[in-house]
Amino acid sequence: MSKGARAGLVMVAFAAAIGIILFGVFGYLRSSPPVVSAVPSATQPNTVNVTMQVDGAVGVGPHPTWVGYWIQGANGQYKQTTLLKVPVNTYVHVKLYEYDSGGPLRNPYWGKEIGTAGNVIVVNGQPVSLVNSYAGNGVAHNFDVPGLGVNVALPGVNGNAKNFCNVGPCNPSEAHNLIQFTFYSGKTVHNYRWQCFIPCGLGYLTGNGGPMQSLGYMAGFVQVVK
Amino acid sequence: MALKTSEESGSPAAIARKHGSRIVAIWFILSLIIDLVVWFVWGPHMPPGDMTTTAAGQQFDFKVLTVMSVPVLLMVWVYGAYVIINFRDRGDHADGYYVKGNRKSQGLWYAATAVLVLFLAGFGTYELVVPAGAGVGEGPSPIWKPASTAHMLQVQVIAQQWRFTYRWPQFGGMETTSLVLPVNTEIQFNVTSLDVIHDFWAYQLGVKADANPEDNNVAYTKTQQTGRFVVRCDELCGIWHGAMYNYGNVVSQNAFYQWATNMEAQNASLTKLLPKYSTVYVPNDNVAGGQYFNG
Amino acid sequence: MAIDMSQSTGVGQSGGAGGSSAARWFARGNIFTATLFGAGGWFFGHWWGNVIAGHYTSVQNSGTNDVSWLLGAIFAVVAWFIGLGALNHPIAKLWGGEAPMAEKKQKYSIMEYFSYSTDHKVVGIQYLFAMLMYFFVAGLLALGIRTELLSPTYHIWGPDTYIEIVGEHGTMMMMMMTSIIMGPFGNFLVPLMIGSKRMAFPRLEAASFWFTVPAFFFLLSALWQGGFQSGWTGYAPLSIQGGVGQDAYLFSFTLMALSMLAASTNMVATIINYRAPGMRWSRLSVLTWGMITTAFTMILSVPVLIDGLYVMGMDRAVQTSMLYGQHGGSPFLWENLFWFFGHPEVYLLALPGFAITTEILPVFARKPVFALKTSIAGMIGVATLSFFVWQHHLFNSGMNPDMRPLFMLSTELISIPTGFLYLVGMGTVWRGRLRFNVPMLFMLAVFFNFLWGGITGVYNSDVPVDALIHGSFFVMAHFHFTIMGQLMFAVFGAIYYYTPLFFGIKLSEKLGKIHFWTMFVAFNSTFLPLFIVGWLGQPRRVFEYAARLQTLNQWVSISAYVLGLSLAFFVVTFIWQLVVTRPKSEPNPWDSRGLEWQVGIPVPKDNFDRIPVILSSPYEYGNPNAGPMADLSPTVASVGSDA
Amino acid sequence: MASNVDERPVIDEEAYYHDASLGATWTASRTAVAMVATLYGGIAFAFFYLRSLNSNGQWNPNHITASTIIGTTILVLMVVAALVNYFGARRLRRGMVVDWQVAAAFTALFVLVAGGMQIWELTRLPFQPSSFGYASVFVAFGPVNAFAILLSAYWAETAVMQSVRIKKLAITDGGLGLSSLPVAEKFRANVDGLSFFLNGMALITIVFYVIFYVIA
Repeated sequence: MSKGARAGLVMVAFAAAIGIILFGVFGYLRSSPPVVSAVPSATQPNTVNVTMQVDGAVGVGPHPTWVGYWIQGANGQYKQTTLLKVPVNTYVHVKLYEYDSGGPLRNPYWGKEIGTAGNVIVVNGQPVSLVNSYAGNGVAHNFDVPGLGVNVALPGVNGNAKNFCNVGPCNPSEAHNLIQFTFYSGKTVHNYRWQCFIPCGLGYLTGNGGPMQSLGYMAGFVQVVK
Repeated sequence: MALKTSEESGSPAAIARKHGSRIVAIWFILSLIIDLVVWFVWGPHMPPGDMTTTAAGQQFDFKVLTVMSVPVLLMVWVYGAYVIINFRDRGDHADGYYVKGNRKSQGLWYAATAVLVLFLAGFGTYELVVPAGAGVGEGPSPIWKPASTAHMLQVQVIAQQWRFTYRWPQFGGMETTSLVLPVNTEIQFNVTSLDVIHDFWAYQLGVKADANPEDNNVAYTKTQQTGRFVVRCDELCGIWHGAMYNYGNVVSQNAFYQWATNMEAQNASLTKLLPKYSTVYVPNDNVAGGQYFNG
Repeated sequence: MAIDMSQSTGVGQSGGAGGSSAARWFARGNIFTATLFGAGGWFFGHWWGNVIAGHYTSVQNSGTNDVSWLLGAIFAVVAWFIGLGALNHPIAKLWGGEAPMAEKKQKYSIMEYFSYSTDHKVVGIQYLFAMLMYFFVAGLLALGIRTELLSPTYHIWGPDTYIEIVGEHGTMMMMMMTSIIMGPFGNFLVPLMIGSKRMAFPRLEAASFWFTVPAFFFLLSALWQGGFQSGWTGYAPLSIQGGVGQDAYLFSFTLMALSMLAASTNMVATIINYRAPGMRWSRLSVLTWGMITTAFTMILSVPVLIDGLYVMGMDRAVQTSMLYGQHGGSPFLWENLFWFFGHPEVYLLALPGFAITTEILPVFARKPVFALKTSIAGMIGVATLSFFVWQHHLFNSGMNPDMRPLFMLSTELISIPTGFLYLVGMGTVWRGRLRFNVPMLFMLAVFFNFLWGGITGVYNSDVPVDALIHGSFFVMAHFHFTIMGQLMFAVFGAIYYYTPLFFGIKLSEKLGKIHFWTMFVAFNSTFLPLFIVGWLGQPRRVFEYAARLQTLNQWVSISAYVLGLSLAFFVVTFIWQLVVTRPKSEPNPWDSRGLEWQVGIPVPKDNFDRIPVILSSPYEYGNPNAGPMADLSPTVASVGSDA
Repeated sequence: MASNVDERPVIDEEAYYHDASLGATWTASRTAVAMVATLYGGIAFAFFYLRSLNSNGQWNPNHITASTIIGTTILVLMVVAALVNYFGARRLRRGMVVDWQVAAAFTALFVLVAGGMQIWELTRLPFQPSSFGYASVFVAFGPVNAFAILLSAYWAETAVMQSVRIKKLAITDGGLGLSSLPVAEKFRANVDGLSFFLNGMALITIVFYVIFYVIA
């Protein structure tokens, strides 16, 4: 091979290597669930409204057996994501449709509602400040944002209900709890992580693998921005 | 090829003495200056500070090791720089001075390193045993305990994916997310985990202990100053390992007592739901719908 | 040089007559047939695993099946070796036959490098490129880590992706480092250094290389299967909790372990039995000593790693419960098994680095190795003590606290034999005539870098101080200084030093110096601040850290980019000189006495025309009475007999 | 130091590398035993470690072991195989090649059956893998043991086949057992390595019999 040909070959190889690296970074590693920005309230300043739902088994996407959150975007469409963007110094009114059955917590401490307005949440119209996950329908999931001092235990749906939702996004004709609460987004711009405490990663040791450790399912961020 | 020897005159011993005395002089002066600076200027400001006895102990040990390391570091550097400057190829592509060993310098080296190492091991052992384990987790049945265990505050650290909570057996077995400690108090941390291995690292307290599932890991310390400290998870535990931290405070004994009794009353209804206080919690997976812990 | 070089030029031109019946590359096993077979094996095993375990409740709930993944991988590797033709020989032996071994050639077609070659020089070069591939891919992942750490909170990667990248970086580097000296330099140089025409077990040697290739791809594949959350240390129960990415971790690490065992068996048998006449143990080169010490250490520690990974695989796939509590297991079991391998491992990364440093240093100092026996005693001492220190990784774990003073002592004792290597290095340069060629610069940098790593190692071994720095960036900086600062600098020095022998080209001194200085400065500027970062309380493997540490972290990240650029500069200039400009080298460009340099360039196909007779040590620089190291044509009385 | 030209041996390369390869076989068989012993050692460590921890009293609460009958059969087969091979190898050194062949064939057969038994035992365990500590460790031990035993069977079988194939080469030189032909010496080195490995395996089998069936 001539010197020129060899030089050409090497340059093609370098270009290919760079291409593969860029593809790996942007085509795979940088992929993440969509971010949903909260909708500012039309009537009150410094408040935003967020509508979410939690499904027992999302039924779509690469992991149909995993549990996961959906957040309603500005156009009313639910997106399968756990990335929520809210403004700083704002009261976030959350309306959450909970479609999953419940169970006991690993640590019953997390049955306490902490950090919401009045340290209560409203479940189907009734105020609740503490959920005993060993009794009744148990706790289905948690919405726990340590950085904002928020822990919301979401009571489960009766496990014997007939019309369980299996494929997300679910609609309110199926068995659910409607849960409402308000939390304050704080004064600091930061990405606050949130997680769940119910061992809902079924099939994984201690129920904490799979969806519990994946963005877009049971792990996410509340992105507090200016 | 040319096989000229070094053109320096004199016996090898004399040459060695000439170069050696220069190297030793530079090394000694530099070591002395830097060690004094390390000990007196830098030392008192070394992390992790002296909020507790164990933190102060770690600070002291770090200082001692640094003072001992400086001469070693400088020995290699001064020697290396001297050699690079003086014993370089002078363009004649000659070979160096033919020597394959030196009984005296080798013997000195062996002796010096052995003494240094044995001293360090002895010092480390002393500093581990005397301050009751130096703030390190000692497993379920610690062998190095503080002299007096009366009035010791018991704090249980429960790690789980991915938060720490704290239980207070002396306050009705209540559980909190915040860690508040009284000043001038012996504290016993009982560290355990509900799932995977975590590590309880209270940085300014100088306490570090792995949180093992179904096992208790005890660490002691004694607070001696008030202030804020950070608790971080120090063993990889999954997606939120990096975010598994919280802050705590060492406060006056009165303030602590007030806080604790307040909390106890506030959390009374919640405490009733908790399992009985125990040093380890064994998950019970015979319960349908998930796993939870019972004492 | 007194040695007549003319002997080597004429030999090996036409090994087995041009028209030999050797099959053409596409009919012989090679990487393409192997990949084809491997893919078939994967699909078969994966299908079978789904048949076996598809109905398990845990599989149905989680949607992932460890059994089918592992079976797929096992079948893929077996089929891969069938595709390479590696199993022809073992199968032929079943009826007493023997598959023929390919003739060595002076010059191979490029396809030889993609085939199951039994020529140790080919294997050496295969290893060199494969290990550099590992190194640079894992290095890119390191830049990914540093990019996330530019900001004290989550911003570039998701936290799950971040942990995947961290684990992938660590595991890939650790796997690679075990073989980066023994693979390329050991395989290529040991027969040359001991005066042998061949290796003891060429097939084992070839197998050792071909394990590393599927290991690389399986490990990388973890990234698009959810990765493994447990880092390279794979602590249970976290590693039992993870998804199939964890299977990729344990499987590829096992492949690498098998590779190490194959390589070290061959190495031990070769060095013990194939030394040329007159090659007494006292005349053995330091690199060879390093190789045999490392090989013995591997033989006695790597099977334990295989046990550990196997136990993890069983817990994940077969539902045994050895590594988690409820059913009679314990996570401590993994910590013990892993570190019982893991600690000898980090020394068997360091030993070859020191061996190669001590090998190259005298050439450029123009002096014999100072206290050669001490150097060898140091290596053996490190290797022996390394089996007795593993619990120093577990000072905070709560297990066996009463043993801590003992492990503190054994760990600190290991700094005595490590110190020997400094004694040797410092004695060797004393009154030398130092030539500052690129390889020499790298060797001097090894001593500079390892000093940081070694001294901070004493901090880590001291239990009270370890309470402060365990699991923090301090430890991370410590082992980057010992592994990257020592081993990788030694490797790059060795690459510059041995390219004339490997490829017949001499890399540009000017470009080499640019590479060296940028790499040296950027490396120290990256990792020295990390000691402070860790000391100030930043744990390892976090994507979120205290805001007050941001400036330091940004400094480190930017230095890391410079380091990355420096390495990229190396890749570009190395490949460019290797493929395009090809600056030809003289036969012995460094005036080395070493036997490996006396055979001429390129190395003849059988290394030596005749079995050489070794006459003296390879390090007799500056001895006016020293004869050549070896008589390369022993029946001809052509060399001086004065030695 | 070989300083004088006259003292230098004229090196017979073939003989030199022949000797080296005999040495390499010796080294490799010893290394193989070391590796296998370390591999088993890790499992023994797991056994004793978990047994001494006895987490949650779950090491072996009901003192159940895997089938002692099968375990004993494996033990007997492995020990007998090593003995048969030992006496066979002794006869080989006295030139009785056929005796060795018969002995080695039986060795291979015994070992093969032992490996088969080990696999069979795994299919009829009185417990689930996750039942308790002992159960887990045994389930992990079984495949390793079967693999190592089958590897020994493979080695024995290939040695027999090799002897069948090369027997006539040495027929005029006193037979494979006595011949000084390189091919015969190589063969004998292989047999020696095999014997060492089989002895090692027999020893390991005894130790692990005690571990898994006696002290449980």
